[in-house]
Amino acid sequence: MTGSRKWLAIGGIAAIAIVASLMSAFAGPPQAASAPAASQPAKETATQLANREATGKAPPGPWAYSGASGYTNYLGQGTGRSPVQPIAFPHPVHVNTLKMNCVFCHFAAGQSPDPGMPAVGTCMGCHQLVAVDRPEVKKLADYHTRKLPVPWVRVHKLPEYVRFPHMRHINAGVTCQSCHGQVNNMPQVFQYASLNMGWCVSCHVNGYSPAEGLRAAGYEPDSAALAAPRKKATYDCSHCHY
Amino acid sequence: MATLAPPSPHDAPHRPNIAAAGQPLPAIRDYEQVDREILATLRPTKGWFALLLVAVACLGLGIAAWMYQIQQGLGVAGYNPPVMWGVYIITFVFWIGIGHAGTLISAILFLFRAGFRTTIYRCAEAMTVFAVMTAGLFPILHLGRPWKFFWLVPYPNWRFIWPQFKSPLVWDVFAISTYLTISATFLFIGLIPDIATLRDRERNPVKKRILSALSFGWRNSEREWRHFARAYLFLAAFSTPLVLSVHSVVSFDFAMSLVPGWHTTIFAPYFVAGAIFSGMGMVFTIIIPIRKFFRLEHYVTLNVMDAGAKLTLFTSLVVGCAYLVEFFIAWYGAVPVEQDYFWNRLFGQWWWAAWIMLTCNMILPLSLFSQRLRRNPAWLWILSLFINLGMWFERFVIIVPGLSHEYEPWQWSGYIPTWVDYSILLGSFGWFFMWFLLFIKNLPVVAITEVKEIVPPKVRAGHRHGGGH
Amino acid sequence: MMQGMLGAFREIDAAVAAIEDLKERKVGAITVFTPAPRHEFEHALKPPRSPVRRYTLIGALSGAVFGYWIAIWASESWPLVVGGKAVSTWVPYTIFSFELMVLIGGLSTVAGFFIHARIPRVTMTVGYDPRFSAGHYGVWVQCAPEKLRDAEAILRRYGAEEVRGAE
Amino acid sequence: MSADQAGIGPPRVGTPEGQSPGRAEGTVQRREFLKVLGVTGAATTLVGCYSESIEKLIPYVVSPDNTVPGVSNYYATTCRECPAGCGLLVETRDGRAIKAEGNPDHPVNRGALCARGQAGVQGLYNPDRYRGPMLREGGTLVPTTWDRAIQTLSTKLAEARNSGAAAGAVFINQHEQGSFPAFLDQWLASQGLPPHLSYDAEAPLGAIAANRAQYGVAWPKLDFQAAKLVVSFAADYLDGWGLTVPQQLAFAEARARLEGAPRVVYIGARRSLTGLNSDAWIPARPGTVKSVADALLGAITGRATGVTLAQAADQAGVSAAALESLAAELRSARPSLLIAGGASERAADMALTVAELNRVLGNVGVTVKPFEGFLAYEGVASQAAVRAAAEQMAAGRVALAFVRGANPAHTTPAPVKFAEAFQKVPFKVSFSSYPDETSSLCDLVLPDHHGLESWGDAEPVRGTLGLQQPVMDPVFNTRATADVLIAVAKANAATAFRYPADYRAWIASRIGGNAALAAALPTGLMRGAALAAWAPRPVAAKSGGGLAASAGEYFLYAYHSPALGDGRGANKPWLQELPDPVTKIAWQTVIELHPETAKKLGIAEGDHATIETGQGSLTAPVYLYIGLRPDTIALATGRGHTAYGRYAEGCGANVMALLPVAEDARSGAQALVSTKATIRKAVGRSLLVTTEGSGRQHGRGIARALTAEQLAQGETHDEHETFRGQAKTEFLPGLRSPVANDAQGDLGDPTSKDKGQYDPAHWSGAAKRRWAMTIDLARCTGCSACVTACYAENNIPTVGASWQGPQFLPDRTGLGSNITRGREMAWMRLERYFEIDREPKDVEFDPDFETRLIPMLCQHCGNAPCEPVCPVYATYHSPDGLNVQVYNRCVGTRYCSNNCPYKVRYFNWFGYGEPNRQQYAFPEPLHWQLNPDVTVRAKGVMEKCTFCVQRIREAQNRAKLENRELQPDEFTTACAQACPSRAIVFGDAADEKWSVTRRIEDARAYHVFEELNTYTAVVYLKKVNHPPRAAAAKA
Repeated sequence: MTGSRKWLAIGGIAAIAIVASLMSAFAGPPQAASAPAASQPAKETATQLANREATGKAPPGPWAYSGASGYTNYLGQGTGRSPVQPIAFPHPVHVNTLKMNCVFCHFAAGQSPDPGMPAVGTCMGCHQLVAVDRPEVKKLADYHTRKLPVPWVRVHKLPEYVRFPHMRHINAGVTCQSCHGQVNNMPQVFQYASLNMGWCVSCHVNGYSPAEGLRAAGYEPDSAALAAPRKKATYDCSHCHY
Repeated sequence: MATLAPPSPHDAPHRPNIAAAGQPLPAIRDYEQVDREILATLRPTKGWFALLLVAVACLGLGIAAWMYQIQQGLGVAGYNPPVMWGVYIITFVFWIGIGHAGTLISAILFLFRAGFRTTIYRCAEAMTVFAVMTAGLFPILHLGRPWKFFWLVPYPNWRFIWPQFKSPLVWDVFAISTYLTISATFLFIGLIPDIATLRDRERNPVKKRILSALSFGWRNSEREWRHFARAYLFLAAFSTPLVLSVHSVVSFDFAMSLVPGWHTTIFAPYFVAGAIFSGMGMVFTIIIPIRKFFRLEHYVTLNVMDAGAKLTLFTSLVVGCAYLVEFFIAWYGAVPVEQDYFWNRLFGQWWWAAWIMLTCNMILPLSLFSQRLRRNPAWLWILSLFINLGMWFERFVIIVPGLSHEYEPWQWSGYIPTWVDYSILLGSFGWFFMWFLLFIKNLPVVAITEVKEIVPPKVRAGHRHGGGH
Repeated sequence: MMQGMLGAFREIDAAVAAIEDLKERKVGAITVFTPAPRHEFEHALKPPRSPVRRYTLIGALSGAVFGYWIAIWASESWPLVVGGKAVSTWVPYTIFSFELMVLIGGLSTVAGFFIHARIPRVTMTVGYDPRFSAGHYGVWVQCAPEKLRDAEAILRRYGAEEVRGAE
Repeated sequence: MSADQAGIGPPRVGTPEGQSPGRAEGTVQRREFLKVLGVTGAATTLVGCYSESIEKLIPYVVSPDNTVPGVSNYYATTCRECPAGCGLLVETRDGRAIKAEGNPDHPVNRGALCARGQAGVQGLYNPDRYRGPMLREGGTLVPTTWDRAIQTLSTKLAEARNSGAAAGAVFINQHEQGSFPAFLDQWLASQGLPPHLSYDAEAPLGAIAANRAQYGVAWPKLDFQAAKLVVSFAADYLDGWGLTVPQQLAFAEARARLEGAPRVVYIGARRSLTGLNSDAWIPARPGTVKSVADALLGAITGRATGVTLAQAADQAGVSAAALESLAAELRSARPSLLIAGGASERAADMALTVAELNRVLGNVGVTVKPFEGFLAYEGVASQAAVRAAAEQMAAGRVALAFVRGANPAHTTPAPVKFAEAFQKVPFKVSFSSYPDETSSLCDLVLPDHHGLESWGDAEPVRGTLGLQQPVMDPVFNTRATADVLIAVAKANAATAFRYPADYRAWIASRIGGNAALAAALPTGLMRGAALAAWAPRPVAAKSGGGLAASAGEYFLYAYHSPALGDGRGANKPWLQELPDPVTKIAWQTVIELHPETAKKLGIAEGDHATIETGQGSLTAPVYLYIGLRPDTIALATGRGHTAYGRYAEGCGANVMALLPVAEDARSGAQALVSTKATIRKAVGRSLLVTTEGSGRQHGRGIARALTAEQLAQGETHDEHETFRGQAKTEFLPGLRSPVANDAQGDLGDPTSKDKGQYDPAHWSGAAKRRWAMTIDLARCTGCSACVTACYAENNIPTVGASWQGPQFLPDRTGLGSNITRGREMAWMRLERYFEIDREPKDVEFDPDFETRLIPMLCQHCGNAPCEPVCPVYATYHSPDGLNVQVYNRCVGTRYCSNNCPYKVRYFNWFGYGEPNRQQYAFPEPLHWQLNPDVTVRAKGVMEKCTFCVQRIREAQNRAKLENRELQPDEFTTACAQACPSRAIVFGDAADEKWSVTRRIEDARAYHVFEELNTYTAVVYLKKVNHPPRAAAAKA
């Protein structure tokens, strides 16, 4: 008898699962279903492993799961996603070796909601002369001569109904690394934070600690940073959703 | 040695079918007869299969329509803003209402020791469960984004946000899920001893195993009966306020808003009475054919019918009174918007719906003042169909005219449902009757043990039996 | 080591008389099987009151409390104003309190019933007979081997249709 | 180029030169780039939880040095939707124009913009535009290259010159002001071709001719402010007659003087929007306005003008008393302003009479100011000239024909047979950008840039030059006509030397070189004058035989649709969806009948009826309009296209099929009111595509009014402040809940400890503000510009196209598929209430009825009924007083809409915002216009007015960036910005430095449905009526 009761339970759960998947199949605009999930690694790839060793930081665990963009979800998005880029741009070389600042290329981050991607022309500003023989730079030059933009693959992506004004955060002193991780140590950029709503809100409500931000960026916080209070932000919905 | 000869199954139905003092079911002689006659109803027949087929077909149509609606958007239904609620919510309230009579008969009348419930309560209770199962679909089905319905349920989530507990719709979620759980439990607890009986009569080993599982190894021991009685009593005690609360909460969906014609304090009692009224209608719609085709006339006796009809008449009078009070309040309250609305309901745009409602729910049931009609199954059945129709239209008249004729004259409108609305309405009937048909051929429609309770037990010759005092 | 004597009665008063006699003589533990609950047996056996009501009470109270708690805590956890109302308003939250009282109260009642009625039981214990769900009353006396005779005698005396011993 | 003038002009206003990537290269890459960016741009505004697909990040190839990604640039240019030449500031984001706004510095529109101007961007992104040059081969137009096209054109020109046929060539150009007409004529001359015809089917030629004769200018300034009495002789100065925006600005300013405001009288057979905004209506029979004017002149001057008031009243079918009192008023009320309009065969004569009246009443120079006039209509050719050209073509005397912009095949009366005549021309060239009726007949199509893509100039008022510059790269492979002409000229050595590289250089050379141009571009304005074009050649007019002579028992009254004009607006979904300000009909041509007439004919509203005139017949559904003479049938122009793209085709009927060739002898204007007609019931009926539920207020007190006298005596309360069933409450004017938390339950209670972010003392300071709006009904004319502005700003989908209904087993498809079910999405709608207690069908004719026009939008209630019923917090009250709608949280229970007394919440019944659906409202490239700051709503969610929260946040972010507080009136909502009546004011009601707070304190202030205790944030100011002095004395 216990046996047959068990089978009843299993049947019920199976039924619920089927209904749920039917529902989710209709969720959102259809193109979501046809999102290029295949191209995205569901499991951690060697690159990501390398990345993590390079940064020495593990991405948040499954507890950071989110339906929209948390741990790698069925759309192949979320923490740890590390798409292969058309040009293997080495952030470490530019930032660590050449000591270039983030906003040198992502010039709008401090003045616009959109951080801005450097124009091909901007890259060529240096690479007319510098390292012209490298294969990746050759690719770049090729794009430039053909007057085509570089089709970078997007790594950090918020849902379309979320407004994220970069400048507000930059000017509030939030270090880039707090959300993007130590890109300066990533051979290939991967998604560092879950970017889900709970992740945003926890910082808005509990406040952002400058010291932690600096540590995240790999610097030792100075006394001023340590002394600084946590910076809180609004939790009013209409500041991000409209 | 027994003074009475054991009755043969053949003459049982032909016995005079009237109440004898202290003997509600004169035609039932002994326990074996009960088993025999009730179990006899479980044999599937051609007609049953045919009905089941029809029910499943309707359900299929409903599902197809729903899929189309999910894919295309709610625009395929006949909504005509500002009429933002239509057939789906109407049907939701309709089915919830149906459920109430079941709980009334099985729980409230149980507490009141109303004897006539015994033979019909199982049927009514099953009807309740299936009706609530049907009603529960509609709030999800009418959502713009049904795949998000679970956002109405408070569950810990990564967004840190919760439902808005001040919203009547969240009250609905709690009320209906509670109602479904409790009445399903109530039904099943009542079924356990009967399942045990089936189990003991069952020859087919597979079925026997299943029935054994469902009967939880019930063995009629006096200990089991003792706790059973307690549990049953308390469940009945819980169901009684529950049934009142559920339809009150449903009525809050309307009463809490400021739509003219919705914003009324009378709604809670008015809805509960209406619910029981509609439920009695559905009980008759179901029980009368069963009584006939399952040859249970001597279980569901004319006295039972009579008592049920009186209850129907009473609730009909309550509902009718509520209708009139609504008009009085509109006149007495002297709020122009309200007055406009009620005039428009009765003589304006929606006169036809309003008059269908009044005829079916107020006027026709008055016939039940006549005892001859109360004891006439045919008439009761026809009347019950009218009651079902009328109560569906009552909800139509409450919901649609209110929305179509609100504060803003510029946004006044009409409302014409489309084939999608009708298909899903039909599908809901398919869903309900599918479950009900499956029920009546697999589980006893009359509570075997409860009938046995009122059948006098055998005693030794010479002694008076100990029952009844 | 389970031993006893089972008597199947057709008439209820016979069964009741037999039980009373057996109790008088303290033959052994008596279990009665009856197709429908009859209070004659309750009079004869005088069992303790069912404790199921306690489950009901506890379940209902905890449900009521939880109902208020979840609503109030959730509203306060992200305070947003709707329609100029207070963030947590106890009046409408009474509905949750009530519904959860009924829900949890009801379910715990069932739990209590199952626990005390010792169901679900996986195997039929000895002494049960399908007839007891039809028309017969069963009296099962569980007793020491030396008392089996008396038990049988008593059952027979009161006109048991069938008396059989069971190991 | 842009670097050297970065500092000039207002911030973030400049020129797009060099802004777009790869501009050195061919158009393909630019378009590719824009396509990608357009797609991502649209995709980034789609709602729906699982809708994120992995995207590309597309950087610029060459970074434009004056743009920041994600921040808008504004470029000053000139509107080309009508000849008025209003100034625009076009908002562009990442290389795409996303919104047209009025240029505050511009003398014509002073920052306001009409619906047609707003819709310009939909012309720019119209999905049916020609993708590139087309050449007719084997009877069909096939794509070709520009080189080949231009080469073909030059050879044809050469042939024409050699064969001597050039002199007979015809060039019909859409009338526009500025230097281009002169440039064109120079070019034509250099090619040995005659000057062009500057054609505008909408131009009020009668009035223009009279003005020329009387004042020597085409269009004097009409100064409403100065007038004490305004009398319109069928001049619909608020309906697109003349220069809508400046006229409306002046009118609203005048009416806003309340007690001092002019009383307005309208004389004409149909009460147009102008008529509805007038205090009195004298329903003169069509064609008799002239004799009314004569009679008035006689009555005032005492001269014998052939008619007495009594006779005139008799002819016009109006009461003599009305005319008597009007004459009396004219004598007493000075200065007055008399405006002559009308489109009869005697329009010019009538206009002359009225001009004479103005003279004798001493209005010239006081209210009629010839020397501050507008130059919009200088050089416009008469419609007779076009008709004559058509006759030439029919006679086969035209070897070569050019058409640019204009669409005479649609806008000329049927008897002209323009299409047939046009086809007789051996070689026809079109510069039109759209496949309209005319251009689809042509042999060579050289699609012109849209106005927002091209260079140009305009001289709206004497001495001021409004510049026109491309605000973005061409969407398609089109070319500015001027550049094509230059290219052709350069192909010929004889003319090559006369021209610089391109038209931009030509403009620059005229106004003092690139530096001067660059200096002027940021504001788009400079001193200077445009080249004068040749004056139009007079053409002998043709009479239709006179209105009286024609057969039929009803007068046919055709008028130009305020939204669609002569039909040029019909391919823009915003304008199709915009309900006509008077009839409230969209997507449909209706026959307007007075209920009396309809009853007599046994026609119910919606029934089809057939109109017949000597020229042809037309069948359409009937709309019952009480503002129409019972002996008159009214029909609007603009619809009934047989070509012109998916939105225009097969939509409505074209009244031109009914009109005879009847021209004003003096001005050569085609008369729209020129014939009688018979009407009979036809088979079939159809639902009216209307947004009107009930056009009566039923005593609900939504739109309220006062008389000037009441206002003067301070009786500002009306019966609605006290309502039955409740104790009388004395409502004070002004916003009931000045800051958000006043209406916030215990959060408003000073004793409550933790109010969180709703506490004014909260660190975020959010609750310090209370966004609010006032709408002055004394100013509002109901023109509906705000509605279109809202569509443009908030990505509101149009839902009326026939394919936007259900996919199969559709219900109520056809025109306005969703609107017939009341599913229009206009967040802001204009309600038009007639102050009559009967339903339309049983109203008998009475010219004396009042109309109230009121914009209705989300009232952002402090105690919002919609909020507490939402089960998921999708709508709630923000600390700064907004009633927020969170689209991505909405599950679509629609309870909020049920509970909204104002009915201003709109539901996405279909996936209007989802590109792969048939109901998609923004087919490429229309979706390039989508505002990246506003989420495009997916199916199944509720939406509504947000008080342009994206603008609020943008302003707050900017202030934060510049480390300052928000300045008072620093920004406003789209509707307030566009409003040509300046009726809408938006701001922070909690800060008295914002002007909205002053408006709220006005004695006329009231809240709609105050009795519901909703604490709305939208405050209406009562309309002010001006009954005749006598009547007022009684009141």
